[in-house]
Parts: sequence; C-alpha cells; structure tokens
Amino acid sequence: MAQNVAVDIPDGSYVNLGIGMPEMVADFVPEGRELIYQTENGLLGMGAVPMAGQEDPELINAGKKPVTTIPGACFFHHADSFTMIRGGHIDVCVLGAMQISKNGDLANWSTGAANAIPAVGGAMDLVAGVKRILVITKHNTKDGKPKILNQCSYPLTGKGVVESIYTNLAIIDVKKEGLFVRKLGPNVDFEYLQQHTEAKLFQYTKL
Amino acid sequence: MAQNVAVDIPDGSYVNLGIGMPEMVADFVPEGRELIYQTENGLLGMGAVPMAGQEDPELINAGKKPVTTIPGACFFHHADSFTMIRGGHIDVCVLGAMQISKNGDLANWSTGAANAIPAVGGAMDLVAGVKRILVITKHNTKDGKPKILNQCSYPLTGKGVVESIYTNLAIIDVKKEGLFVRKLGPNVDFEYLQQHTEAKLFQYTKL
Amino acid sequence: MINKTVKSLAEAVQDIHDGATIMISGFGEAGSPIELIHALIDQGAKDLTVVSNNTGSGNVGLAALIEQRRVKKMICSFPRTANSTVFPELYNAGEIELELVPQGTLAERIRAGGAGIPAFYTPASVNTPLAKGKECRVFDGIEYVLERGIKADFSLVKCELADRYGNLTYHATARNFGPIMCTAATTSIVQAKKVVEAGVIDPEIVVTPGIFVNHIIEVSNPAHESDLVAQKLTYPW
Amino acid sequence: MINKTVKSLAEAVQDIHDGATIMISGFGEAGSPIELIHALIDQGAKDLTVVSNNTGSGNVGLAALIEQRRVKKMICSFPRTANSTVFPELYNAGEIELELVPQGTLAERIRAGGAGIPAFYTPASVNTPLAKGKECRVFDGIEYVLERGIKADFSLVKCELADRYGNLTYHATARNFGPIMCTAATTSIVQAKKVVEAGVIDPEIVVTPGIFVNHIIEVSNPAHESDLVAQKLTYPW
Repeated sequence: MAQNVAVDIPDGSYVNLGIGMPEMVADFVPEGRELIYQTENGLLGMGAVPMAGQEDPELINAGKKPVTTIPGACFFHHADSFTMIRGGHIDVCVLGAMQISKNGDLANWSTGAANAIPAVGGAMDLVAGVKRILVITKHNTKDGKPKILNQCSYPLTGKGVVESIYTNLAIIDVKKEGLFVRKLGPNVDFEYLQQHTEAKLFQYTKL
Repeated sequence: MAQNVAVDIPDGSYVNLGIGMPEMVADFVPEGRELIYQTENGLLGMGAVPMAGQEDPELINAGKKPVTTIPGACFFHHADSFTMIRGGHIDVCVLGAMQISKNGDLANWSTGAANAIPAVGGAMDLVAGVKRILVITKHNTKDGKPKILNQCSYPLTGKGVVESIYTNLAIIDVKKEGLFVRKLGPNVDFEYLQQHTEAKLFQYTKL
Repeated sequence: MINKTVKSLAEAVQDIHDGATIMISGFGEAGSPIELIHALIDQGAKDLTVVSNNTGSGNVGLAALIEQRRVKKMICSFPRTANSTVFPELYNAGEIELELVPQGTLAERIRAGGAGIPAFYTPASVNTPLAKGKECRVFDGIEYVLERGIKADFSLVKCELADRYGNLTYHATARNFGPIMCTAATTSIVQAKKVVEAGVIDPEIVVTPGIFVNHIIEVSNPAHESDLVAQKLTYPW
Repeated sequence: MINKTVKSLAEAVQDIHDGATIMISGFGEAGSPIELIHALIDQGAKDLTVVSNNTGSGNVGLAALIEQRRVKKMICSFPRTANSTVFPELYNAGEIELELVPQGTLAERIRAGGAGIPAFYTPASVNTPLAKGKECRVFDGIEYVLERGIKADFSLVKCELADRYGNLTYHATARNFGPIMCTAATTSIVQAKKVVEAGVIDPEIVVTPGIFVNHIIEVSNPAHESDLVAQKLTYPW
C-alpha cells in the first residue's frame, strides 16, 4: 500500500505524512525523486529514522517518534507550520482513515462513542489546506466491516476532501461521478472488491 | 519638549518613537533608566545614530534613517512587528500630531485635502495597540492656529487615544473630564495658554 | 538595568493565582517545561485552565498537575498519547473539562491572542462537530468558521538560550508552541537551558524577541519526560 | 534534485503576466529587490497591481516601474517618501489607483493570505476614513474592523542567503515584508546576495522555509536605491 502511494507522489513535492501507516510511505520513494517531508510539529526536511542511541527526544515527528533532518532542513513554530498547511503550500498529505464516504468525506479522528477521548490533532487543518489528500487504510475494519461507505457514521474530519484511497485490496479514485477503481490488488477481482465495499464502485472505461 | 516626554517614560519600558520630533526623545533618557526602542520596520533594541561612514542603508528606523543596534537587539518581519504593536506589548508610543481634540482624538496622517497624497504608515496600528500614546507637537500651527481643538477637522488616526500632549507651551493631560494642564512652559501663564488653545483647559486643583 | 532572570523556579511561578489561564509549551515531551510545571505543582495554584497541545504522559509534568486535580479545564488538540492515563481517567469520570481544538486552529488562536486579533476565519473544522454552534461564513465560495483569539494570564515555556532582555532561541522541534505562547500571555515564564550575556545571541537568529518574555530561570539539565515515565516516577516525589 | 536557482534575472521574472498582482518587499530602500524590479521593467508585463509598503524614490526601482505606466494600482501604507515624485504626480493626475492600508493591517493581510485565513478583525483604523464601508464588530466591548487576506500571483523579494531548496535568511531591517510576502504569492521570486549549498544555513536560523520560495537568482552586489537616486539615474538606463 505504502509503495502504491509513494509512486503517485511527483518529484519535488512537499509531503505531510499522518501518524501510523502513512509514515511508511517515506520508505518507498522511487529512485530519482526528491520529496520534502513536513511534520506539523515544526520541521521541514525530515530525514530517516536515527540510529539507535542517536535519538534526540526533542527532534521528533508528528507521531512523536525520533527523526533526523536532511541538509537543507529548517525548524519553525506552530503558527508558521500551519501557515504551510492551511495556506495551501503542502502538495500532498497521506492520512489514515476510519471511514471514507463515496463523495470523499473522511472520518479519522473519533468514533463518536460516549466514552472515547476525542483527539483531533492536525487532521482537520490538513484536509482543509493541503492540495491533495491521499488515504491509506486497510480495506475493512478488524471485524470485517466496510470502511468505504455511502455515508460516514463517525464524526467527519472533512467533507469531500479525499482524492484517492489506497487499501490492501485496491486503489480507488474519488471522482465527482463516484468511486473509480484504478488498480486491483494481486488476486483481487472487481466483484470481490465490491462485496467488501458498501459504496458502489465503478470501473474506468478503457480508452 | 522631548525632554519632558523622556522624563515621563518609566525605566524598562518598550518604546516606539514616531517619525520627526518624537525621534528626539531618545536623546534625553534620564540617567539610570534603560529603555528599549522598537521601530516598526523590524528592530527591537535600536541604538544610537551611527558614526559618519558607518551607516548601513538596510539598518534603518521607521523614519528611514540609519540606526545601530544595542547588544541584545533582534530583527523580525513586519507581521511579528505588529504583533508587538497591535498585541499591546509596547508600553509607550510618542507621536507627532496635526490636531488633537479635547477627548483625545488624534489626527496626524492627512489633511484630507483633495490633492494631498494620503500616507498613514503604522500610526493607526500604534494608537490602537500601544498602552500609552504621548503626543509631542508645536502648540500651534505655522500660521498660528490652534492644534488642540474641540473636534478634529482632519481625518482621524484614532478616537480617544491620546494620554498626554507635550508642546512648546505646556504639558496637558487628557482626562475623562477634559484637558488638564500639568505643567506650564517657562514664561507661559494659563491665560496665554488658553488663548492659544481652542479647547477649554482645566487646572489641577491643588491637593 | 533590565534583567528578567529570577533566582529560583519557585520565584518564577510565585505570582500564578487560582483560576488562572496558563499556556504550556510542548508537543509531547519536546519543549515541555517540566521543571516549571513541577514548581507550579509545589506552588499550589488551582482551578487552572491549561492550554497545551497534549495532556502529558505518565505521572510527571503536565499529567502530574492534572492528577493533583489542579486543572479544571484543558484546551488542546490531542489529549490522548502513548502513556497518558491521567487525563483520560479524569475525563471519563467527568472531573475535568475538555475544549478540543484542531491543532492549526489552536496555534492560530494563540497567535491571534498575542497579536491583538480578536477573531479570524479558518477553513479547518467546517462541516464537522467541532464547528457546531460557531458562526460560519462564505468568502469567495469557500466556507469558513469564525474562531476567537486566546490570551492567557501566564505561559510556561522551555527554550534553549536566553539573555537578560528575554530574547530566546529554541532547540529543534522543541520550538513548537513556545514562541506564540510567549506573545499571548500577560506574564511569560521561561526556563532556559542556558542564560547568556546580552549580545551573545545574534540579532538575526533570535526567535522570541525579549518584549514577549517576563521571567527567566536557568535549568541547565532539564529532565526528559520519557525518562521519568520509564522510571515510573510520580511527582511530587 | 530540487533546485530552485535560475540562470538569470530575465528567467526569474519571465512568467509574470499582464494584470498580475505582485508583492514587492522593502521598507524604503531596505529590502527592495531593485534588480528584480528592473528585470520586470525589461520584461514588459503591464496593468500590474503592486503591493508594497512605499512607492519607491527617484526614477529607479519601484518608482521606475510606476513611471513606465506599468502599475495600475498600488496597495501600500505610505506612498510619499523623501525623493518620491513619480507616484504623487501620477496619483494627482488620476493615472494610478491607490488603496491605502495601515501598515500593520497590510502586514497582517499579507500574512493571512499566506496562511489560508480569508479574513480577520483588527482594531486599527476603527473610527477613521480607512474603515469606511467595512464591516465593524464589537468583541468584548472593543470595536474592530473586518479585513481580508491578500494573495498575489508573484512576489519579488530580496534576501541575504539562499540555498537550492529556497531556505532564506535576511539582513537587518531589510527583512521587513520579505518573509510574509513569500508565503502569500503563488510564485515567489527571490534575489539572494549569496546562494549557498543546502545544509550551510543552520536549520535553527532559517527565516523563510524553502516551501514558500519558487525561483532564486544570485545578485551578489545589489545596488542601493539611495546611491542610484543620488546619481540622478533613471531606469531603463
């Protein structure tokens, strides 16, 4: 999945990676491309994971894990960081999802359950401000329920914000006309994919 | 005049000096006091006028004159500069005036004449954001007309913003109850001052 | 002579009053002013409203302040983190209030508070429960929500270098909320890893101009929250 | 490999189109990107809206661009300065538009434009002619005026050091509007006194992060406007 996302990010892009599965995208940058990673806690030019023993507890990413800097990196405060995000300066953001609707609504911050501790972080700013929102997620929940729905039942992070969905079963593009399957995973056919998806899926007509 | 203003600025104050006569206040800081000068074009900790030949055309004050920095100065951009000003962080601002009204309205940016080129600079932000606005001005215009009026005829810079007025004839405090003369200049008596002032003046009753 | 350094952590926090609103810097442990927070625990002020991105972890620092029932309300973007149990327990027991704010909105509200901007429009949270009850407005065909600036009575901030005027630099991603929180508080209280002579910090590289800072205390070997949590320590110890 | 440096001033400004909105850094001559402005004069784009604090002096730089009748509208705070005659003459002849904005409001509108904030409230200009026709609103007993963010198609900015990513530092009070203008333009074009290798500028002292910059051209010996004015030069020369 992470590799499929990485392939779709053009050379020279400024990229923000959400916490968890999205962080893995950085491991698959195709050769010859240079991407610049922004972490909303104040670093542009995030580098690789530090070697053991080299971690600095005050040089971390948005997931609060130790990182390093590339030559040409810079630090800044939170208001400047969200100037980048809200101001439309980040090209691509890769986020995880709890639910995605057929019109690109994203829910990824709260189940809305009464006893859940809601925690939103920067997700709402990212979906409002970044040019392209790519979602990376397991196609179904742990108990086998669809995550790609006609309508999200969880509280929204943003309405109509998702461009494409990368799952373990397929790559799906969110279009005005509906959800279009761009690529099927190995050993996955369209019918199987539709059975595991609540929202109706479409196939691109061959050119 | 400038000396009278300087005496009224407490030790440790952050001070912004307007263009022209207000700039002279910096020459009269009483011994034992340390004041920090902010210039809205991006310097906190403005120092003395540079020695001839030492001027840097890109190290200037709001009046676009060459300045120096004190040890402990810092540079910043315009949005941060007006965070200081608008955000209420500057203690005292000394401004020039074209007209002041009895209730502390200030007009100092435009005569409103049809062929005048209006130029406001940072004056409106300063009067809106700085804690204390002191005005330093000749008591009358070049052709002998009063500048301290019942009402300003020129377009306002700000309404009810002036705390005290320092002229060549007197020091006048703007109070809710009216204009109170705090100090008369050498060889000036109250009647003479009132004759040269349109707005009614009051005397502080002796304690 | 202007000199904003104070002699002890206790002196730095002595004026904090019951019911105060306090901004506390940090994103996770990076930039969290643990020693100042512990001094505040010792000092005793209660019924506090705390503005901070997270709610601390383990039983030290901000989590310890919350555990001592000294915080009546948290304003933050991400109250649950690895090893954070104190806030979730009190929140589920109904013993602490939460105002959840998107991280960028939180940052902008703090900056606005410091910059004399009472309110601004932002696209974040439109069409979500976090915009509920707030004024929405369309500019150029896009919908925005009105958000208010936040000010605080005090801010507690961790920095790298400081001088007697209060000019500050930061270290790496410990910078995060520190610079904007210094602007938004009536009294900004800063712990610096090192206090240097005025003029040592190049005027070009000052991050927080001294005008935004009130009290400075040198804490040359600040603890890392993760170390204290790994040792299962609880403050007060 | 990301490399934002270009080979010539002409290449740097080649995409600027007729009718563009252009932000130009500088406060007086400090920070004014004279060489980029002269390249724009050579390039030919017209009907421009220019956002800049002043209107230039003498017959060089911004004043020369105006003198060439290439600017239809100025958005600025202080259009008359020592040695500025070009703008006043055209303005009094009704040949150029002026939108006068308080300096702090101008800065905040530019910052808002760059930060995705469509509008904000400010106390500056309330009860003055500059608030005329604008929405006013009371927050906590104080009256504010609604101001809109400004974006630009291009910004022309002068800086000190730059690297291939577009990270910038500035010199003294030449910093002024540069950093915020870089954030508010679709395409930011920067003249740097020196272009250095990536990594030379300490990540802690970068003022403008590279994400806000598009094209960089090294101009190692930029002219000072006051020198050119003293020599009574007129551009094009």
